[in-house]
Amino acid sequence: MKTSTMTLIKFYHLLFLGCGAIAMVTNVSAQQRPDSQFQKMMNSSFRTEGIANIDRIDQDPTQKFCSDPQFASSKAGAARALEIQKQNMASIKPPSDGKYIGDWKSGEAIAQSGRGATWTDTASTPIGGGCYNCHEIDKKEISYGNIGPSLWNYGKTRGNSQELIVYTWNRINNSKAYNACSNMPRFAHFKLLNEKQIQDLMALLLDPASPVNQ
Amino acid sequence: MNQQRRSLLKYSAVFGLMASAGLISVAQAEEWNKAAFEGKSLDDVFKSLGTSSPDKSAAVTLNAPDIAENGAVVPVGISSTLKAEQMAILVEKNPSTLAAQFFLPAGTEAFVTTRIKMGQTSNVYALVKADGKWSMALKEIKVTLGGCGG
Amino acid sequence: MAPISVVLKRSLVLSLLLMGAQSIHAQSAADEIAKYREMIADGNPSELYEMSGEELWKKPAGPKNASLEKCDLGLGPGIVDGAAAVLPKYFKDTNRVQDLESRLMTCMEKLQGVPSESIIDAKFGVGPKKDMDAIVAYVVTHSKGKKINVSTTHPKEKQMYEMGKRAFFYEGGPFDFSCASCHGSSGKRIRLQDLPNLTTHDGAVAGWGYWPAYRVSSGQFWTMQQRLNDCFRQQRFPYPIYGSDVTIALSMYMAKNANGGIIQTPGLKR
Amino acid sequence: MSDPMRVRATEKDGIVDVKILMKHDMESGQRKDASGKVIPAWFINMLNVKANGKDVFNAQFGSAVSKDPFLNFKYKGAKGDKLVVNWIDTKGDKRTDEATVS
Repeated sequence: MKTSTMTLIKFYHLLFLGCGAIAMVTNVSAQQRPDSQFQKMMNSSFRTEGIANIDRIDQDPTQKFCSDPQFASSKAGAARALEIQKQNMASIKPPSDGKYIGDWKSGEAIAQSGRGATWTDTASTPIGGGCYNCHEIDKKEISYGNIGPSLWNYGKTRGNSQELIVYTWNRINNSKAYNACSNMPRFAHFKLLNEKQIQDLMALLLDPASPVNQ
Repeated sequence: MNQQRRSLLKYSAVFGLMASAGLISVAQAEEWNKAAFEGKSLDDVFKSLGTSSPDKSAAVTLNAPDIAENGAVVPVGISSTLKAEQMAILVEKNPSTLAAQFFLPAGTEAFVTTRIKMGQTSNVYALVKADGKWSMALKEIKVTLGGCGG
Repeated sequence: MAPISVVLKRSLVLSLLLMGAQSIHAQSAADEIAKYREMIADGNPSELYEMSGEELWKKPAGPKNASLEKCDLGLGPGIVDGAAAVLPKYFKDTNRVQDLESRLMTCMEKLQGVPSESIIDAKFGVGPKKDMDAIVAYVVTHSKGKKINVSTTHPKEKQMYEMGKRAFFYEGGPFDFSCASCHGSSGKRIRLQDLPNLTTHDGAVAGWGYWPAYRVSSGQFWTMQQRLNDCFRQQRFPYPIYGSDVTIALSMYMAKNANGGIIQTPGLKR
Repeated sequence: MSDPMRVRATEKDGIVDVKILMKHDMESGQRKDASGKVIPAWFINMLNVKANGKDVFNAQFGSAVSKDPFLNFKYKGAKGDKLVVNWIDTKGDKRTDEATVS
């Protein structure tokens, strides 16, 4: 029960805030303490393979925070979440050429691909956005996941105000700027997608000519 | 291609031996229909099976899902109220159109189920030959991308 | 921040509006996928692995030219029926909690003289791992229909469960994924694949209870070790060592959560 | 050497339901290995089933039949029928297995 409440909040954190519907019952006040037994297990259980280096199990503050859902959903955790979001927000850069919208056709290909960054890939394997894994986007693609919300008609129903454009840009660059424990990877932060690729994804969502907005 | 041809030749030789040794019955030793299996279009295969264009018939049922979770394994079944002597499964958009064919002696039901590979979403045809005449049923099977795609 | 909350409020209303249409669409696709699964469930190629596994179990092999028939999988030497239902489990002789694969490696080493490293470092699906797959298929088939019944009474079992829970929520790698990213809430899918919520009893039964399984997409029988290995690959984690404690801890977490559920292994998966 | 088949045959109301699983990679000739080289086609292309020495089913497969092929068919028969299943592949490898209808 606790877990499902936690994950709901993970997904719709901001929506809940917006509706003032947040309700937290917990007495956890500090983050999980480091456990040497556990760390020993983690360190001895993994090894480097190809591009997947052993240091991938080292956590940054965001990952550490989100690995303790009980604390993350506590009152003290909520304050810490705001700090984490701030840190992530600070890492986002606007497009260097000032262009937010690229080519939706390339965007669709990036959204379809779930490849890259595994030990069976190489450093030169293009990394996909994997967007359809979690989102409905173009309705024509019936094989889509539902971990994230549907993005069908994203631009058509939300308009194309500058605020929306910047919000969408930020969200793809670093989703944790809005929701500390969002399930969405930080595409710019970990250099998973480059600026051009993010512009193309922006077009897929916002270009009036994109199939998403038909 | 050459490799394949060579192994096919080798196969024919071995098969000939098996037939003469009585391992496989003479009735079955009507050859593996190479021309039909190498057909690249519906028309090619229809021709190799000795028909121009089979009629669609309610007497033929193609039992398959609308969506295949994985193209590597697509369950396909044919059943018919006709007295079928031969059946075939065709996939329009596969590199080779004919997937399999079956010969049914008297006493064997007009029913078969197997599993095939599909490279992409395509129409799939179930053909049934009864009294020397081919009939068919068809449906589109969607092949989806599954998993995380990594 | 004000404009953003407006946007978000709007998007909430929108997603509520869209939900109706969407669920109908998703439902028909789900029905068809269910039909697909039902059609392939009859004639699970796992049976082929199980057959050769039984042979391997009974055939003398290794430097000591012995069979595995005296292997103690937890219910006593040679008892295969129901053994997979009580694993992972603490074993006195190794002073470790072991899952099926790591326990089989112990038996192969002790009874047959096969060094565990030769199995741990082997590639999946070929050579010694191929034999391991078959033996696992044989053993788990003999627990089909049994109730999952793992113990956490021994302190090492309890500790394994707790560490498994912690590992389940452990985020890392360039995608920030943990097991919980995909398997921590109910009703979720990746593409069209349903994701069991492994933190709940029902979800854990659907996950733990159906693996090992024949995997249609690769045309291979996958043990739980291989299933976990590919989860970590997709998570963009480093490589989990075969039979390592993290894999056993996660197995313990899932199995305990699934306790009481019926084992359906070997399953048949996409 | 090829692995054994799994043959199950059960009779009900005079109809025998036969299910056969074969162990075979069924390489289509379309796949590439890790180094990008095409893996040559290699698949079971003929299958024969006899009941008490008489043909009850013949199949010809192309390259599109799935790995570890499955077949299900039905014929008029009885409990105790002796089934003999034979397959041969495009390299000439073959396999024979037997089953009794239950």
